[in-house]
Amino acid sequence: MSATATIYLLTAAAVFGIGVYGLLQARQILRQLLAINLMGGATFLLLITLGGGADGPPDPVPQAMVLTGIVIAVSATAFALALLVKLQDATGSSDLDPPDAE
Amino acid sequence: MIALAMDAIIAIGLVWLALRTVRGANVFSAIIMFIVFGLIMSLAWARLHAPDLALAEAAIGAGITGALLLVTWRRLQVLEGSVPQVGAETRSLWLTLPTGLAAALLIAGLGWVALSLPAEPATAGELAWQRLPEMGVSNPVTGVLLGFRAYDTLLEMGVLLAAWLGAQVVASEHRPGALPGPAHEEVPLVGALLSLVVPISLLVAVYLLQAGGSAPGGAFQGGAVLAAGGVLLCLTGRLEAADQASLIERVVLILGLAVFSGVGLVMLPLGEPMLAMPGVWAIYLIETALLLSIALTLVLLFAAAPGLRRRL
Amino acid sequence: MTFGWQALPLYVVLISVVTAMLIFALGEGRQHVRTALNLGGAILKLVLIMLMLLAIQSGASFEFRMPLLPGLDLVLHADRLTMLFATLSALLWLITTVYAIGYLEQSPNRARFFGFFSLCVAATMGVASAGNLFTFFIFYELLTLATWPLVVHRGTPEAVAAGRLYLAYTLIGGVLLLIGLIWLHALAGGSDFIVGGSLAPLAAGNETTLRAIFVLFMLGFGVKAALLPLHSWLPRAMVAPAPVSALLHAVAVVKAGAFGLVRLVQDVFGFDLATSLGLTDLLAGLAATTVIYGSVLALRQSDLKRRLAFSTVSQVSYIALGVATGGVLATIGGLVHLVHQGLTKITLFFCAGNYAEGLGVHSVEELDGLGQRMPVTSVCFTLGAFGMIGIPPLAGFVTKWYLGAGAAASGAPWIIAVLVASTLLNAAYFLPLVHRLWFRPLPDAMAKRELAITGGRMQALVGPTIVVAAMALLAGLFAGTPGSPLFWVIRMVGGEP
Amino acid sequence: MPSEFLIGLIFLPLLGACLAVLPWRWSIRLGVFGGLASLPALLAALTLAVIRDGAWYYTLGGWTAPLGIRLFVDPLALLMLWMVAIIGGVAAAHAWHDFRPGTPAGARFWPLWLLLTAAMNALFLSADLFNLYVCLELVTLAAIPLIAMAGTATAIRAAMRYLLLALLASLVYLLGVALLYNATGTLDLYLMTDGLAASGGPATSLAFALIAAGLLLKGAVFPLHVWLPNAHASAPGPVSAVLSALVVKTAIYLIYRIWLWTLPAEDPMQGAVELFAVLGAAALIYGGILALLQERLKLVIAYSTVAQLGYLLLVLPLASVTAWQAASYQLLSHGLAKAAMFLAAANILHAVGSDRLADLERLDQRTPLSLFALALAGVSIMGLPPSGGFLAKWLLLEAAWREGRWLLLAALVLGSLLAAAYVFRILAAGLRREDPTEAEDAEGTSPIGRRQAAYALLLAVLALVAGFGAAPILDIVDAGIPAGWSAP
Repeated sequence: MSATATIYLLTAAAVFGIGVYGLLQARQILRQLLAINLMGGATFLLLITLGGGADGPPDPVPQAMVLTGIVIAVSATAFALALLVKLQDATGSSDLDPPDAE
Repeated sequence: MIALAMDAIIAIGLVWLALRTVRGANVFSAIIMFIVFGLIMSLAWARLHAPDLALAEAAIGAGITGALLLVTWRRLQVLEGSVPQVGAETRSLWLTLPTGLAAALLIAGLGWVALSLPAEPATAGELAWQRLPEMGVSNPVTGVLLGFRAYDTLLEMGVLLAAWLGAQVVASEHRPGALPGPAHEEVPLVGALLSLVVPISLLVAVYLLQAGGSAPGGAFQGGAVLAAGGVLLCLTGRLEAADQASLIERVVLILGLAVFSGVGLVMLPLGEPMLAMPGVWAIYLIETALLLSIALTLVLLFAAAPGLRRRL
Repeated sequence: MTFGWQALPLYVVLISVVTAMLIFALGEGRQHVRTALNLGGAILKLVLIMLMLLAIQSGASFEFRMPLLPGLDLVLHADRLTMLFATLSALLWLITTVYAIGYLEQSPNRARFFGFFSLCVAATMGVASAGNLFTFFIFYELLTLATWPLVVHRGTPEAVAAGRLYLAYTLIGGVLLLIGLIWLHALAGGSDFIVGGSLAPLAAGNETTLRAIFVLFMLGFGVKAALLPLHSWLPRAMVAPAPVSALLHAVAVVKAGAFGLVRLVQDVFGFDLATSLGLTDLLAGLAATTVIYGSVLALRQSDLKRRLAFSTVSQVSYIALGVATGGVLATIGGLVHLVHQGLTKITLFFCAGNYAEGLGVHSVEELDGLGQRMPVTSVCFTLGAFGMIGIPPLAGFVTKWYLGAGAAASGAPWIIAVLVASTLLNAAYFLPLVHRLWFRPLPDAMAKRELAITGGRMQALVGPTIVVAAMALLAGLFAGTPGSPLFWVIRMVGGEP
Repeated sequence: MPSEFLIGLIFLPLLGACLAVLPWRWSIRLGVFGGLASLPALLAALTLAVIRDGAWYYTLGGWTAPLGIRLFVDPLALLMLWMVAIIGGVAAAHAWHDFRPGTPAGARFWPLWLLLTAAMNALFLSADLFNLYVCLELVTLAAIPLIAMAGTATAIRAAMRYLLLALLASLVYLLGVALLYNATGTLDLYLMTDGLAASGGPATSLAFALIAAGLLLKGAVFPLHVWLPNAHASAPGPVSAVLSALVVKTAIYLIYRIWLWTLPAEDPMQGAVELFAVLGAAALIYGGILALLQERLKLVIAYSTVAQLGYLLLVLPLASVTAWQAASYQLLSHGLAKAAMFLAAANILHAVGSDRLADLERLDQRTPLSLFALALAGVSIMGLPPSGGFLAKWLLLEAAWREGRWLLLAALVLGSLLAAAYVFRILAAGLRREDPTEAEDAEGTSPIGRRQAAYALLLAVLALVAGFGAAPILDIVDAGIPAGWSAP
């Protein structure tokens, strides 16, 4: 296990943890989306770090997976943001737990 | 040693930026921190011998996602009217902090165990290197994306299409603050700058596309760069939202999926399996179609519009 | 799986299902087509059953078998017990249909009513011809489902509440049956009904298990058979229209429960095994308690239909009592009561329906002097009441005679005591009614009240009443003649007429 | 040529979606018919091939696994594909009326519907863990906009909640995939088993735990079901039908796949099936009680889904032929019945203008066919005979009895009594009439209403017929029993 791998592994773990914390902590959906994206980034980082990116010839399979994952993440985020605008427009609130539950 | 120091700086930067993102004083600064996080992340990818990812992260993860986040923030502000959301409403720390810590420890522990395993090269990765020559491209990531695991990429285009379709479903009739007005036109330099930047983005996109075969790059990075050009045109009011997607736009939106599936299906009557590539030309053909679809989809998602037209 | 003439029991079931589907499809309008369908289906079914009867006389056998699950078949067959119950219900279905057509002339939702009515009869036929417990269970539950819409037919809050109670009892009963069935299946596999029981070879070492299974089944069937303490849904279900009450009490639901108890004792466990496990004593005790308890409660009812309902609670348990007493004579008594009680009780319910429809009479007090206003109905009612009490030579007497003789033969004199007590109670709650009908003066208000039913509708209500009353009368009068229910049952049980 | 049929199942709806994006009415029609109506024929051919040759793999692009991606078709996959074809097809026919091609709503609806169909077919056929991630995301991102099409604030809010949790679930799943790839060097579901047997350890066990967590969240398994009721209840009728009958089943299907095929028999994570069973039993009770407490018809049906999913998890520790048959039959009959209920509820909502139970009196006159469909489907949901649901419940009870799992048995019994309670509560609400002498309404059902009701009725009747057609279906399903379950 190389030092580089260790560093990035710890980074991935820390960022994922921060993402979880942020997701639970935030009330605004936009912040929750940011947190989910952070967690996604951490997951990708873990995938590449484990895929031997840190030492020796990199494994192209995880790299391709992460590339696919990035595009999926931006797609999902884009849709989520559009939905968020609609939510604000339709309910006047960008909060999932409005006090006036129907 | 210097390299290691760099890694350490990147790592600390990432963690700090992530923290700033979730603890940012307001949403806007959180978004900015997230964008910077994406940029630093692309440095990390470069350090991890993943230049394709570095490009993709910079263009898509930081660039396009950042633009989407900012424009959405703007739209929300328009909708909220003059009462901005004050500060970060947050929940109690008692549960969230330990959960986050536990998650971090879990990942660290898991990764630690995984890394401690005897370093055996992954079977699939080994095979990818071995059989790359059969693909006719030398960039192994492109080989995987358009060859060995082309099916993933194809379905991923479906995801992108679904995102646009979904955005259409939830688009509000009156498109609150869809795009800024043409106010920027008054700034004299904008026009000149645009006439420089947009062709460059096209050029870079085409370069990335053709380079993808042998060097870092490919349809996704190229598409994102091209989309960035489109986003600029939207922002400066050169393009405006149309009520309907034109036929050409619709064709371009499905081009990636249709061409990819079409090429895959073409080989079936010849006795080849589905998604067998008839040659390197087919890879470039597909990549071109993907690039166009990706670029247009991302621009339309940014504009939150069914279609675009030139502002007259 | 053959669909030839051996599958006749299947077609007998399907006739009613198809009738139901056609009626549903037809919708609310087109009354004449519906009537034609109803009567056509009922007559066709009766004809098929007659054919089966004849064929069975000449030694033919009928069976339809279809695998539903690995090791579990849907079996429809026709043994003598099947034919007894099937003939009774087919005949009474026809008559009740005529009655119901008259009864519901002007009320809404007739399509739904007759659809579920047919479905209910289909389920009853399925229960009658089921060749194993699994099949029995399927139709038994179908019966629950098909009768619920009839119980809540009026849609009033009382009807919905009665429906809820009915479901609570029957569905929990169904679950008990299901558990028993699963248990038995794990123990014995999916075995068919066999005269004399199929479980005897398994008895050694499994006594406790078998006892538990028997109790589960007894409770499951007991709900529909209104055994104490599972009977309280029955009086509440009286909110349903009179033809439904008639059907529930005389033909379908209550009888299906009683029939299940007969099958359980005779064809699943076998009387000998059930007795050696002490189970028949349990059943007999429960049935006897129900007989007395139902009669006592009937005494206290001032609503006519509720009084009849508690009478049913009491009378149906005769069937279980007879079967549980065992021996040829008592068994004959129990089985023949399946028919006798059906004919007699349907007469009484038809009469109650006539009073309610004709003069708006619901309570016992209002019966005063009605013998003058509605003489035919009142004669029929009187016959039915006498039959229930067991006045010789009416049908009820025949039943009680055989039950009593059987009890004496089996050395269970306490059962005779129960019979005597029950007869006295029967008399105590029926004779006052008869007295009111014929010997009390007609109040002025009632004398002035117009008869709400006239003309063709009158015939449609009174006609069937006369027919069932006559059948009840004849079943008793000619009990010793070949072709009578008694004669039939005697041949079935294997005794000498 | 069965492999072409396999390809067609994924690519015909996918290309249909492309066609449906184009602006012409004919292109949408062609896309829908080509993408949906062709599926039963393809499946019939495929089924014959599977009966003849057994399960088989298809290597995409000629790149053999572990390098490439394989498709795998076996009886379980066939069952799910048939459900997509039949239930999805009937729901699409029902949706045709509200989302006509040529209308703005139709133009938005059909591409997403076809993408969803393609995604589910791809998911049921995929043999690759990462490809499954892509499929899951495609299912999610195609399904959620369809919920949002309802346009109400509740629907938008439910869609948002669903989306956030689905994204989280996918990430957790992906995390597990990353660890498994690292440990085994392959992503193939079936090649992975050997690698796991050799190099499995606490890390891979935890990887499976992460995958399970993601799937349980996506599958709305109690207590992770919070997103489901509002999402399923507020979507347009045909969408609700497909969400409850098919989309949540994708996650359950993957749990089956991974636990019964990929995970080695001796792996300690096999113990998780006990946890699944506990969750299933809890879902059965909790969902049943909550369904009983709802005041709106569609919410009752949605909570019923939460409950009925419990059956599918409860079966996992029973590991026998009977349990396998029970699981398969429950998948099938719940799908048919639940879709029928949602379609019928949509008709009722349309006719009455409300789906509050308090507003549903005299439904037997206002929407007789839909009420009838609701009742028939309800029979299957309650597990009463004669219906597919009854056979499934019987098999479940039998399997639980054989294994001596008394607590599971008690949960099953309690769950089905609760189901009976909430189904009859709906029906009683529909039969209620305040004034029994009230004259009949002249208000007949329009031809369109009758046709919409017929679709609901068709599925309900199929659920009922399933109560008699088990033998041939179970024959096919038996051939696909997972290895560990076939031992007597």
